[in-house]
Amino acid sequence: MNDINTLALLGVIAGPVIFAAAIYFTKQTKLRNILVLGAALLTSALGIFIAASPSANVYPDSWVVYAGAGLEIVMTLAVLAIAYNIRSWAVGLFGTIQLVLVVISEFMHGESSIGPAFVVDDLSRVMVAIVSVVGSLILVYSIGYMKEHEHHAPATARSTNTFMFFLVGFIGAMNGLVLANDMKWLGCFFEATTICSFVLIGHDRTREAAKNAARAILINSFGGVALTIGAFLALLKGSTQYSGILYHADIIAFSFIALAGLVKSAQMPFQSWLLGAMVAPTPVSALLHSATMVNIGVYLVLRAAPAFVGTKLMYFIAIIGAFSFAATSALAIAQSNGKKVLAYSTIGNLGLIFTCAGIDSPLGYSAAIMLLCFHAVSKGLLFLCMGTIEQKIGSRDIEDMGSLLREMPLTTVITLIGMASMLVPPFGMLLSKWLAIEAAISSPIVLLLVVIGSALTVLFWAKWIGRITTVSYHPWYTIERISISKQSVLAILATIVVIAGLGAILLYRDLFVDIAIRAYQGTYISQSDMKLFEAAGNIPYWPFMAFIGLALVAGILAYFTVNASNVRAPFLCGENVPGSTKTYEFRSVKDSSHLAWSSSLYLRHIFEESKTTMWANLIAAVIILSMFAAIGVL
Amino acid sequence: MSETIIKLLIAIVAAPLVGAIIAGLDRKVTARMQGRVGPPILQPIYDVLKLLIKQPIFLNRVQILYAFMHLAFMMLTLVLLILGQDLLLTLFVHAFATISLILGGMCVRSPYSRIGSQRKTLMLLAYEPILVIMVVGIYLSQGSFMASDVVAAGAKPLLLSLPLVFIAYMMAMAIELQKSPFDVASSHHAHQEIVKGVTLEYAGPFLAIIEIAHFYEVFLLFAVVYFFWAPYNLANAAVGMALAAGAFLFHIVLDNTFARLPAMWIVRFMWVIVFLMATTNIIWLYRLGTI
Amino acid sequence: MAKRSVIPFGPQHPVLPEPLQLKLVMEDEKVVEAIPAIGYVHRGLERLAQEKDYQQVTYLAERVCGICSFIHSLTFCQGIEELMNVTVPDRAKFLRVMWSEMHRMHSHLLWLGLTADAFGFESLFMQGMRTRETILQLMESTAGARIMLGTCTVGGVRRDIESSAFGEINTALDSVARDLDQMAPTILNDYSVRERLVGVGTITAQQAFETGAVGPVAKACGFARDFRTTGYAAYGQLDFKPVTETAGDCFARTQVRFAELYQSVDLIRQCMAKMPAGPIAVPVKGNPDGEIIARTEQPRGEVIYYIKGNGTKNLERLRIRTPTFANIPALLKMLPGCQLTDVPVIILTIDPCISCTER
Amino acid sequence: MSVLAKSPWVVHFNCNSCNGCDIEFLACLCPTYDVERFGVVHVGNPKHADILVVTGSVNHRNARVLANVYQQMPSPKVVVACGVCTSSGGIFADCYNVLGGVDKFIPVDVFVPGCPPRPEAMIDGIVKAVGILAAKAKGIETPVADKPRITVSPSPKPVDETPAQEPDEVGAVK
Amino acid sequence: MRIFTFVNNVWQNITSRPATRLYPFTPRTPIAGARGHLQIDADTCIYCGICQKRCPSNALAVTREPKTWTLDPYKCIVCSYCVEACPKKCLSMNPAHK
Amino acid sequence: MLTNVKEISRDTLLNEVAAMMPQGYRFVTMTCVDCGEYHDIMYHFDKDYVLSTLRLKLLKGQKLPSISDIIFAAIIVENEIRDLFGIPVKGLALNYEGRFLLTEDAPIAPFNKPVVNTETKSNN
Repeated sequence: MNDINTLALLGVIAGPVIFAAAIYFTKQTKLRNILVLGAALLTSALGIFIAASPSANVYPDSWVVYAGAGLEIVMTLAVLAIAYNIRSWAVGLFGTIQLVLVVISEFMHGESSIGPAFVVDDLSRVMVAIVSVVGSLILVYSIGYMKEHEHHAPATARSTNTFMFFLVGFIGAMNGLVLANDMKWLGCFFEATTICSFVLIGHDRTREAAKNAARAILINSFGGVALTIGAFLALLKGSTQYSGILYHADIIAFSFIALAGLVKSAQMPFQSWLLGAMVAPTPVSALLHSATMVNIGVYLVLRAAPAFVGTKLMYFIAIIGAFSFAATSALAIAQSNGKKVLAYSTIGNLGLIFTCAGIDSPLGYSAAIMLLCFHAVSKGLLFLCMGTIEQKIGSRDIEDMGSLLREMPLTTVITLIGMASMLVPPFGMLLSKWLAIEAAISSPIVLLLVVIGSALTVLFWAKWIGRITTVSYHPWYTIERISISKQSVLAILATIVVIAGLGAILLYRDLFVDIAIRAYQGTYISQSDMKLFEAAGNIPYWPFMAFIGLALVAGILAYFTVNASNVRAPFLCGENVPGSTKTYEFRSVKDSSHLAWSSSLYLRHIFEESKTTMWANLIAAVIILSMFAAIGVL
Repeated sequence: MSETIIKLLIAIVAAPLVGAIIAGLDRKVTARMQGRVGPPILQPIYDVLKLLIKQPIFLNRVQILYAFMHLAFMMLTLVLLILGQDLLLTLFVHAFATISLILGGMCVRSPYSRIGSQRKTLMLLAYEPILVIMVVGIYLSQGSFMASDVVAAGAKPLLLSLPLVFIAYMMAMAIELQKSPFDVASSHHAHQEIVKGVTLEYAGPFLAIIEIAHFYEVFLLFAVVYFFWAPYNLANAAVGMALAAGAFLFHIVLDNTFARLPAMWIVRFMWVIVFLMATTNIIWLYRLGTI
Repeated sequence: MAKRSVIPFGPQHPVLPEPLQLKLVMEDEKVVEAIPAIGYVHRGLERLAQEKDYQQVTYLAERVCGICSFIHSLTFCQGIEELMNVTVPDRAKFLRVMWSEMHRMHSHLLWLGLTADAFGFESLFMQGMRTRETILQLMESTAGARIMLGTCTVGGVRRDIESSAFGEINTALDSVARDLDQMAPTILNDYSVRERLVGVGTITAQQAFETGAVGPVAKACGFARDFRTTGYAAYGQLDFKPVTETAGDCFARTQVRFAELYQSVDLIRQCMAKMPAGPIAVPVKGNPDGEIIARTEQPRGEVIYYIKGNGTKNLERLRIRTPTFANIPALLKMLPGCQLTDVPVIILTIDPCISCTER
Repeated sequence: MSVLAKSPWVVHFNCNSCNGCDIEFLACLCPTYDVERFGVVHVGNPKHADILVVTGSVNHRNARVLANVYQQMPSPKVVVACGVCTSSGGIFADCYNVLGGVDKFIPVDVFVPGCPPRPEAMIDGIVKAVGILAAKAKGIETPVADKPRITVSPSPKPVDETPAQEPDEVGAVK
Repeated sequence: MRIFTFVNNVWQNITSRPATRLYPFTPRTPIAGARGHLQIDADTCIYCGICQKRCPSNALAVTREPKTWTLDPYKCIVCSYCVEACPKKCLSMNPAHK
Repeated sequence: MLTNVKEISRDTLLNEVAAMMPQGYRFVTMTCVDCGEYHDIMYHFDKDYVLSTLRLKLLKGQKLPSISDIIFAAIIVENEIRDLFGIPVKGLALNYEGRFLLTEDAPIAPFNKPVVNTETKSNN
């Protein structure tokens, strides 16, 4: 127990909330921006400090536990208020169930030995690092973004102060959630993130935004109910803390918590809220998708994974994850809306994390944590890039991103870095995917789903990267003007992505392997799993660096040395229009000029969204029901 | 260490030459099967040498970058294999080599090139799962993902435990070699409906780079066939060679007795028939093993 | 909704032996709209024919199209002969049929090769072209040239085929028939070939009638419309029946042409058996006057020559309607809805001859 | 010998041809003549080609296509004009829509006479073109191809192969 | 419906000699009567110009004074119409290609 | 000689043409001949190998009504006549506007006889 640690812990949770409150009441834009920046700096500094500090447990006084309970009731009441506000009886019902359960549990007594209310261990340190760093960067980015957004946002939009309040507060809540061990605090932060996401998604207050916000709170409060039920069931067995549930291996309680996790992580069939969340301003999408909201689910499950080794529940979680991965990868193929593709990809990757967590081996666990980290950074970067691109070209459609490389070279290169990190072998995402497949070797169904999913992901990433790098020849490139906050955040994130990506193998070897070993201490691991785990940690680093370096050096040398006089118009069957500025113009009927255009492959007749979604949801629902049946709840 | 480096250097130099000679033999035998005399066996090497001295015309600079990436990742695949590294990772590296080529075809505003790339993506989609399944099969029969363990002395020849996977691999290989029923994206022969597909906009030295990468790929593909009967000993090596030769003939006959089939047909075929075939083999192994 | 792709298909495209452009509008790879743009081979031959001596036009007409050149000159000569009331000797008529059928065979074999190429069957292409070489050699030995025979002239033919050469012709025909037998299971029964042809580019009999399709395109829809049955040249004295199929798809057109190859072998053999003795040409005096329409059956269908003479050695008007010209509307009906992969196959199964079409 | 001479890739463009030359060119690729013996590949894509084989004369519409195809070929490149139409317009020289031979639009290196030229003649043309290609690769200036006329007169001996431009009145084109 | 139907052909091709004529190395003897290229016997020619008139492609040019007969082989379509028209039979077709 | 010729006028053209198809006639082609003051436009139909012709005398300068709505196959030949004779065709289903066979630099209406003495309006 260290005072500084406690303070840091308090700061990383309460700090953002206090800043948020200050921001809410600030009239001046400049001051507000400074406050946001301050919040970001403070949070990230504290986050890094916590991540770097040794593991610690915080045993609070009993009043802290009561405060948690009180706050949870407040949050539940807020949900009820929202339910009244949007006239949703379902949300009202969920809120009421929660309220009743929370109040009842107030009068029950848990285990006598009260554990720590807040825990700083490997997993929570990783999570705090992600939330604080990526979240803070998104905060900074949103300064520039909102300045522009204010101009063309609909008149109905809430004030930027409100926006910032919830955005900054969100990070505090998220930090609280990943550090909390006490189920009351957990529930309280869980609800807080739900409420924040509701407000942020509905920020523009257009009809569509309102609808999607309502859907988000509906689905998430369902998740809240699941969590409360889980906590209540745990309480019946005497545990008031998450660690207690794990200690007792209380599988029934945990199954509900896992359900809450699946809802928060927008796994099939609960994915629709996350897709709807795309209407929000981009920082919100970025925050929800990369650093915060969706990670709650995987966090809850990951924390429990070593405690439930070998249970059917974990097996089903792995299958749900793998199925979500395969289904969303297929769905993403038919999308031309860039943000939606990213959204599907997020769901898919979270599914993969669930799969890894459910596989029950240190290899899977390490893959899951690695995936979590790399996904947060890369996806955050990609969303921010998307926002920048969207504000510039006014479209989210992949097909409209044709000559981005010329119009906004810097952002495009950064976007490419982000995409490359999702696709190129030694970078983090692919390394984790590789680990995931190796880890999944013991369960064939999961394996097949992951294999299919990862093959499908290639299709939309390749399509998108291809479209973005499409340029006609131009001797010069435009100099890009974007606000400094956006630019610097993109640059920082891209640097993080590159460094982390290049060092992925090292990071894995030196960090994630240890975490996994610590997490699985004392559990039974099969010989073959152990062998794989050891082998994975020993992959050589230098061939990758040597050949990628070689390609880059040779390619870049060639890039700058080829003579512009060697540029030829594309092959258009000989009917190019000479002297046209658009090299892809051809002469056709009546000798008039037409633009040759080749749109990307969407396979809509196969992966049509509504139909595929319907079937996938159905199957996913069946899997979830069978999960409950398998552990004997149903 | 220095021994490894020498081994690698030899491989890096020899692999494309072997690949080129296989490609040359391929052209020669194909010609003979069509009742022609055909080109000299070293023709692919002449082609590449010629391309290297042609004018380097290009469309945009990005495509050049992708060409180099394609080659580098193909070489990396070879290196990882020689180092006896993890097969799955090697496979991913190889897939990315193909993706670079796809991106190279996509990043130009040339309709046929893009269509070729899209078809190539579909082909990647068609054969990639099969290859992953193959690697899984190798793991299940050898208990390791390491290439070095597959060829290690005393290991059991893979073909005995993976006969159906071998057939599936033959199909995947035919796609990568651009052989007839599967040559939808590009081909070494003319009269293609989409002209040359992915390599359409590459010319001169840049095309040569892609050709060299293709030689590496040819070598790799046949090396994998060899792996199916690879454990170190002379008799086994002879069988492995014979297997590779058989695969070579099979592909030429396939090329010469089939019409090109539509891309979606191929995806369906690979995902339904071949995939099922491979998974049947895998499930059989699971039954033998863990479950 | 994504934008539709727009691509130029031609004029310089490896599967198109001739320049022709189709502006294809596609969704994914499905063709939604195909608009032809032609004029890449338009020379203005018809007007040149009006400036030249009508005897010279025979050689010009041969060069309307290099694939069915003999039948072009034959049609022209028949028109002029009818206009000038010239009776052609019987032997010349039989010789004309022989060369016509040789041309039909070489054209169909070429078509077979090109179509095989369009669906990516390279060795079938090679085999078809190799078989065709036998016919070309036959034409060279009987007429003196491989493609442009130049043997037809107003009033008869310019060259005789001696009976002594019949043995050689028979041997060649045997070898062709043997080659065809060998290819037949592939073309008519191979899975991959059928996969590419059956059900592709289908038109109904009604559509074929409305679009005025001719030749194998019409025959594949069940119309037994073969102009040879009217008995021009020596066809009246030979025994044959037009080949028909009913499916109306690419495969039916393939079947029709393949059966016609056997039919041509048979017709040449019949000619040699029934060949009468006598002169091969009659002298022609005077100049054509009046207007006439001459029609014959080309490998691709019915060709029409409208000839208007004015009593001078120059023609007043020569108009050529070639079979491909009549089949293009049918092609436009076939294309929408097909896949890009099928476009070359569909184009080639109408056996386009753009050079004919544009003259 | 330069490697260029060992692997000439050919692109074929049909300008205004009646197909006679095209099908003879195809015959070259086929088993009976098989130009792949010399490493010739029919690539169909000007960007990969070394030799452009043109058949047929030029008309108003395909002139621009021809120019594009030629322009898209990487140097060193050689043009082979196959057939009399390609060389001079041939029988169609007087047509209103024929602009004449290909040499009016792009530099031609080899003319192959014949209507249509036999595959043997085309192979000769390609072999000649390969030589020119090798020379061009070395940077040697290659002479512009000429189309020699054959003129005979009774006294004292037939003169063969006089240069094209010498007698003014003979064979005036139009 | 079968697959591999073409194997027969392929087998036959690979087991027999290729059909290729090794042209530039072993030239073929020209077929008698083939219209290879036009040639003239200059001594018999009377420079009447009939061939020039008949030529469909204006490949021939004949002048009476001075007596010259010029052939543009790059215009000649080898139809041999002139050969038939020549009153002195001094034109002939050489079966060898040129 | 040309048999089964029926002279029609510009006004009755569409009705006459429309009446042919139901009688089992197949549209074959159209022929246009420049006869000095007028263009002789023939519509050829075929039934059982017998050709029937509708002959329309179109004065120079007049517009030709298109039959492409009735017979789709006429599109190509009508565009060709539009190109080669410079006769404007009214109501073409797919109009190439004189750029079908000919392109911008090519001669205009090359099949029209050179105008001698008579005053005929230019068709363009």
